[in-house]
Amino acid sequence: MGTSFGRGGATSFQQDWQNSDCILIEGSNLAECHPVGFQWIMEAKARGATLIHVDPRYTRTSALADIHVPLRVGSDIAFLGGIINYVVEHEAYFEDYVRLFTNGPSLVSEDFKDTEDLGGIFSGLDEEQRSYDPLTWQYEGEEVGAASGQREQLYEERNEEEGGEKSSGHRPSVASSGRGESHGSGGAAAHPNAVRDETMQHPRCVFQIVKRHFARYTPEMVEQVCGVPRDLFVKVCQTLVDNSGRERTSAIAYAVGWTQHSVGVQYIRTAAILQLLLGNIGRPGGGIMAMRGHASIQGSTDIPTLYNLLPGYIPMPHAHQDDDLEAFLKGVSTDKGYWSDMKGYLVSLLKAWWGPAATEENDFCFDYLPKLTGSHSTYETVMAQLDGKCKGYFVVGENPAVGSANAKMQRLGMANLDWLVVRDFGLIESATWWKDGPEIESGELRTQDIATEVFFFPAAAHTEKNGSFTNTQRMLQWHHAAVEPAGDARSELWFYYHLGRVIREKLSGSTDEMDAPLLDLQWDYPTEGTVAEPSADAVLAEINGWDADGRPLASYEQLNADGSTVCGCWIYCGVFTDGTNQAARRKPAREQSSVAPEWGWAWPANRRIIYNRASADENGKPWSQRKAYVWWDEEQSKWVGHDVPDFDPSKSPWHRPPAGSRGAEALSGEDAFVMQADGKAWLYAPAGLTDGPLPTHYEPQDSPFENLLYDQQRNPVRQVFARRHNRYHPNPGTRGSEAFPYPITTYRLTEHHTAGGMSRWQPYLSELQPEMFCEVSPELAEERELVHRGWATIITARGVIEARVMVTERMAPLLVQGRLVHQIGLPYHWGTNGYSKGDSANELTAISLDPNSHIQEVKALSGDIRPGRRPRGSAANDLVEDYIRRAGITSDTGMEVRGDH
Amino acid sequence: MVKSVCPYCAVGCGQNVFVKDERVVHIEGDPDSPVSRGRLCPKGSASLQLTTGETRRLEVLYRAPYASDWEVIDLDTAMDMVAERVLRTRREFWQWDVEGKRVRRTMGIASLGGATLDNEENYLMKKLYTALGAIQIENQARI
Amino acid sequence: MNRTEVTTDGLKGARPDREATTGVNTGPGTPDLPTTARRRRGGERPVVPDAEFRSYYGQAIINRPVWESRDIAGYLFLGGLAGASSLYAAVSQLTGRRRSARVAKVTASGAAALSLAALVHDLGRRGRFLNMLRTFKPTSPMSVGSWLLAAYGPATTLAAASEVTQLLPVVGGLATAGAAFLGPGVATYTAALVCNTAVPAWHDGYRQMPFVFAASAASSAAGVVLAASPVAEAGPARLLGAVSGAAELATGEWMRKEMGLAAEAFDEGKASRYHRLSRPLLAAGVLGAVAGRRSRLAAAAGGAALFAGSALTRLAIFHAGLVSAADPRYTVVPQRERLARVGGETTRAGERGPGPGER
Amino acid sequence: MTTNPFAQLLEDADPATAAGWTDHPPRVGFFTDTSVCIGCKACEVACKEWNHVPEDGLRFTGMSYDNTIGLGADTWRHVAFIEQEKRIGRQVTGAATSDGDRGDDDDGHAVRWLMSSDVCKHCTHAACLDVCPTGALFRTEFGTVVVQEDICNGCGYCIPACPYGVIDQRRGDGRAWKCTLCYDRLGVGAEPACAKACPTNSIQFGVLDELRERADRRLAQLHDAGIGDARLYGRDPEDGVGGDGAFFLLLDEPEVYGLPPDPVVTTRDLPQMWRRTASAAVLLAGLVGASFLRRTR
Repeated sequence: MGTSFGRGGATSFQQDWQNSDCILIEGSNLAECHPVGFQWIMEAKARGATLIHVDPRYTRTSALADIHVPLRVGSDIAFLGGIINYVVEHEAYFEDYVRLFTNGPSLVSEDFKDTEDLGGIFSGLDEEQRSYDPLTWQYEGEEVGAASGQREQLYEERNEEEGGEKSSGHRPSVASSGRGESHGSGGAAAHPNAVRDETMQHPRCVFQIVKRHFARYTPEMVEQVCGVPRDLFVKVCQTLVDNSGRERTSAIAYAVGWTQHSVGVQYIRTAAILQLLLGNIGRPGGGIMAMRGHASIQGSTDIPTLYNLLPGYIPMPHAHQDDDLEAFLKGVSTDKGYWSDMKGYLVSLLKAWWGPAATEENDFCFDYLPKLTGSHSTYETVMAQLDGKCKGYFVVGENPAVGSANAKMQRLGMANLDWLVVRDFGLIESATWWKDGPEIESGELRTQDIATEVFFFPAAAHTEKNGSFTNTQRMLQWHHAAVEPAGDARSELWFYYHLGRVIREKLSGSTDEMDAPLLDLQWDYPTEGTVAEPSADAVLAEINGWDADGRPLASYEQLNADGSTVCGCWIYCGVFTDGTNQAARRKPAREQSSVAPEWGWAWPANRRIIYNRASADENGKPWSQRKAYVWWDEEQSKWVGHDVPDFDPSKSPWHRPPAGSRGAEALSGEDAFVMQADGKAWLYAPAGLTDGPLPTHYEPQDSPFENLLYDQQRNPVRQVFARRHNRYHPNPGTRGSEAFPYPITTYRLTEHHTAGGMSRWQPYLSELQPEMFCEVSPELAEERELVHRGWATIITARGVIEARVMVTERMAPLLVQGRLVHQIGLPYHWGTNGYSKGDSANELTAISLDPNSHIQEVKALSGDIRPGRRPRGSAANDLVEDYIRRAGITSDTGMEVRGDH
Repeated sequence: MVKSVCPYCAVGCGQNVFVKDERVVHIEGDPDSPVSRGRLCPKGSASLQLTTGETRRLEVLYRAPYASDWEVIDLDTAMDMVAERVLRTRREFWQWDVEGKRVRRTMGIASLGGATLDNEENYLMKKLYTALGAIQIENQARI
Repeated sequence: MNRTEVTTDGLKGARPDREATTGVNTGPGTPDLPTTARRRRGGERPVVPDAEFRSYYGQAIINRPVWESRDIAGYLFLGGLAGASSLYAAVSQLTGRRRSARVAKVTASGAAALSLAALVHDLGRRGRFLNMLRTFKPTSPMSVGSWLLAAYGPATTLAAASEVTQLLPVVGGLATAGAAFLGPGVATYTAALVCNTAVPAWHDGYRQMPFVFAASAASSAAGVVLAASPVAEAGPARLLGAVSGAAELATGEWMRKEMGLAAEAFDEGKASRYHRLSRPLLAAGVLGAVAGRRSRLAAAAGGAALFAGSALTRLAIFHAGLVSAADPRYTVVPQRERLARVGGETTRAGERGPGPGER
Repeated sequence: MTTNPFAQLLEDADPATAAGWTDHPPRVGFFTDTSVCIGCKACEVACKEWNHVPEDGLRFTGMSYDNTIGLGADTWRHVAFIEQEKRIGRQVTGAATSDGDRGDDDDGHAVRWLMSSDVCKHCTHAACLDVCPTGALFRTEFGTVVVQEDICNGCGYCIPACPYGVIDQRRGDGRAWKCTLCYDRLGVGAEPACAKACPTNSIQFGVLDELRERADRRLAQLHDAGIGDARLYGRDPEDGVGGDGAFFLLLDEPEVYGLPPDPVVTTRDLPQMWRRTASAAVLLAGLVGASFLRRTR
């Protein structure tokens, strides 16, 4: 999302579905995982909209869908690519929209080679480093920075260009894993005459490249790869096309069904391209909704407890040759678009953290920021724990022993720690693995040999602390503390504030340079109540920021680069406008418009549909009277509409920036995507993604099928780890590949919540879904003698679990590449603790990551299934070893970069 | 009655939390919310049991190295012990630079979790961890 | 196509979400979809059973009665025994048969006492057994029965007491008359009680059940007298035993014939065991009663057989009810047939749909 | 409040009036439109949370996604799941292979998943109410049927009397329990917990007459849209129980959902039972008397 449009968040809001003519849900099981959000889809259905659900299983969402398309797991790009092919071939795209708002007309440099030319890979692949060099993907004649994602890709080039004597040579600067990170990226000065062919006929213009790229994704190919009958596929395409254009809009909703793949980010890129071609972004009833699974996942990426981001999607600096603030900003900010004010945002952040200590002279304490050397995602951390290089671990409101991929490695990693702090409501599996984990049962670990000190802190519930969640539509909502937490239960706010206080007390007086960042830290928040809970309002006020004389800021445009303003997170600037907590606004829905702007606060600047400038044409008139959202009002000469315009309100549609202007001024009246370096939505991503400017179908890491579209079997730059407990399955067609014949997908149920920490301890929820089960088709049950309500054992190269058997017609076998394939469905909520117990599906999953987001591939793997319960104790591991031997798996199975099948 | 938001998924349903003499007695949907219009899913409806059920632990537990079971310790002692360990491990794994490039960080401490927490909590965590030099900070956004 | 319009001056054409339809707006015409993978090899498969047309996974439609077989089937028998015995006792006393009157009175009061104990024991909240007398509801046979027992209990106890202690003969006589007057009611109201439920094997036999209960009460009372009083006085008991034993058999068969499908419940599980045992015993009882004229032993045996046969009849009826409650077939099939007869509309409130008995 | 119950049987006056409430609010109830139910079970949990109904056992039933089996003392709302090889309207279900309209297409396979939230029917003529000897079960001013837990002595008579198998005895507690249509919430003008929580408004609470009109309109809408299976269940005041206070729109035969196809309140046949019982009593008396007539030696 960030790379295509400029911001990493849903483009619309759930209530907007009521205006959709057609809703495509794929990679999400909305009715089960977001039931209350589904009411808005019911509103659309009540008004005549068509609901399409594409999912390997027939779920409760499919039960309410008008069209359900069962799909082979891991083949979504082939499916969406096929729709793009259909849209382009039948010239059903919204041509004016594409020309106006996307980089369709922009020309790409000659030295870009597409997957068509290189048999499945792009130009610039460095096989030894397992990464791409995006230099060859650039537009013709200029380097363009990405608004998000890997923004440091052209760091050296850019600094070298600008008198790069400072950065000597082009030595590979950091460790091989995550090499993609090391490149810098940045905005090029947006030459007014950026080469564009408005007719979009030029062979090297983005639109033609997209057309050629998806030419091979024909309906017949879709039938072969995805197992979707050709006529049904055409029906889906035609339905989407009929419901797009000036008069109608279609919406797409996805969730981890798309993200949790080794090509996850590219899934979303394909959907972005499709929605841009159909002209659905920024318009009422259109957009792409990312349905997040946790109360504040969007919040935890906006204000990220993530390794690669600072608050507001400012990238964490990488380690470069003697870098400083200027070099960093040159490397990552863009010349055009709001990202060009990066300095203002970053400096305000550094002032918020180190206050008076951050001065012009010391680069506002830029040096205090630790620097990255590649990817440090949670799975790299587990490897570091296993290698003894990471000894302390905080697990806060998460349950990796059940929720993370390859649960065994998670627990073995934790067994290698010096100390572990777990904060949760109850004794989850991640807190008690040393006492009753599967490894204790199998004898791999013995409690008395485990040296890890484990602290368990009871956590406060949402009703016992003040704070804000950011929901899936970028809306901050404040929840008030109803009562004080009982016993020693405390909120994380309390825990980290007091931990910081104790640490600073222990270091007071230290002159060691190492402790300077801690001692200079602005850490004095007012505390209240009998438990000395720090004031969440004060923290939100700091996030919102204030100006030189302490007045709360109202918008990120007010942020200065001279250190006079303070702001914890620039995209949240405005949440405390005129001193009131906007997130706590509760104006009832019936007293305001359907957009309901006065309930809570949405970032950026309380816009509910972002990029809404695109809902009006080149003259500022809505594309059609029935889909009007934001339009140009000639008398008031400003943008008006149902929502806060995602555009400079006073900039007319005909405005053309003077040559050489920078930043926001450089945006023309037609640049609806104000965060992008060229103000346009990216069909083609010249930078920002490590695995290619255009989405390409690759088979999942573990797949029983060969990639029919290209010779390249898997994503060449996926992140893989050759480890003893992380073996991958052999390529299809090779010796031993028949050991794991069945595709498996994991998913959630309405009644439980992710790793079960907040649902398996509740009797009311556990009785609704009491035991771990697997869903199989009647044919598979017959083939493997599985007994309905009996037990089954499921095996992969990583582990073995048992599950009750649910034989159901809803798991339709599919005809893929000429053979009948039976898919297995596994919910992943269960674990060894809690009121309702069971085996965890994540014992089976491998760690193979998407190179951009480092998310694990648990939605598409392969495995074997047999009747009966699994062996106990060490016999379970023996069974896995036996399978590994029979499949001829070695340490480099499935590790290849370039590899046909 | 206090206005709140459901802690489970990201739809962000409004919740009304009813309190009677210092105890949460009932939680139901907030009809004013434009997103949820007073409705809840099974998990949201079980929020009362989540927050007041007897499966909630209320005391701090500590497991000594090689110990076979928990022991209860008081909160402040635990806080002090954790602070000690953070400083010890931070120092033990401190790196000023890698391959000649300044990094100023510790690779010894990692953190996982954040998507179920408030924005303010995520903010303090990122602020403190960054000041400590810890960079292996992750949450469910990536799981 | 969504009928809503997001026009410059606001939202138009909204409709409430409850009017959503599925499988209606399925896009441009449903093309002929090619036959695909789903060649199902025939034969039954252990799948989430295609919902059997007739029931929800074979689950019962009505909830299983919670009455304990020991308590309530026992009470059906004891109630009948007490009622009939009181009657017999009164007539015996009138006709000067002192010994059998005494036996009958003692039997009646003993049975009544045991009945009360069984009823209270079966209650979920025993402490509140007096709540039975909070109100009088003719729509509840149990309410009517409670009041009946409230009157009958003391009467039969008093009658027996005065009989045994020979004190207050006048009061005793009155009590005996009272008990006799209430006896038949006590013996037969229990039929209305069990029939006034949704349990097929009970409800569908309501036209005949009272007579079965009456006969069964008489045969059990006769059985006791036959067994416990001298042959000389036992003339009427012999006659009563023979007639009521036969009547119990006949009315039982008549009920099952008229009952429709629910009768099959008598051939399943415990019901069938009790049912198969009760009939020969009753027959033996009748023969014993007839042969009792000559030998005291035959009379005693006949009496015991009648007594046991009657008890088993009650148990058979009770367990047939449980069987018919557990299997949805017994509820669905007759109701479907009734619907078919009435032309698919549910039975009108006014007109009484033809009873299951009336084919 | 013991008006003549037989009168109640005959005229179909408003049940609350028949029960003796003079000026009472209009009768309220539920209309559950199962065609928009997404089977999320929010109603089951919301009901349990408001009424503190205990959890009753963890067992994997294999009955599709239904692991709470049926209504009872500890399940006042129960969501049924029925997987069928049939199509709903013209729904396209991918693996579907047959063309043409719904119907038992033998050469191919369509899938549909019926979901329905079941509840006490609060019948106009309630068998449980009629047979309750202690008067614990009573008709509220809202026309609903509620158990007074301080009176019920657990006699268990209502359980076999209910034609729908709703009410049951709670193990360990001994008393009978069932949905009270949130009588306490109605008292303060709030809607029942399940209706409030239902995300897709499948459970609709309101004045019963209005709900019945709305249901008729909905049925017509569905039939026009080609969903012929749709039918109303318990809406007709003339049916065997005088119409339900909580009625349904189903998409298949009632018994497929575990509901009786033609429930009739047993009290309907009670007058005849009493007549038959009386005649049996007289016969018994006659029989015993007659056995003394013959002069015996």
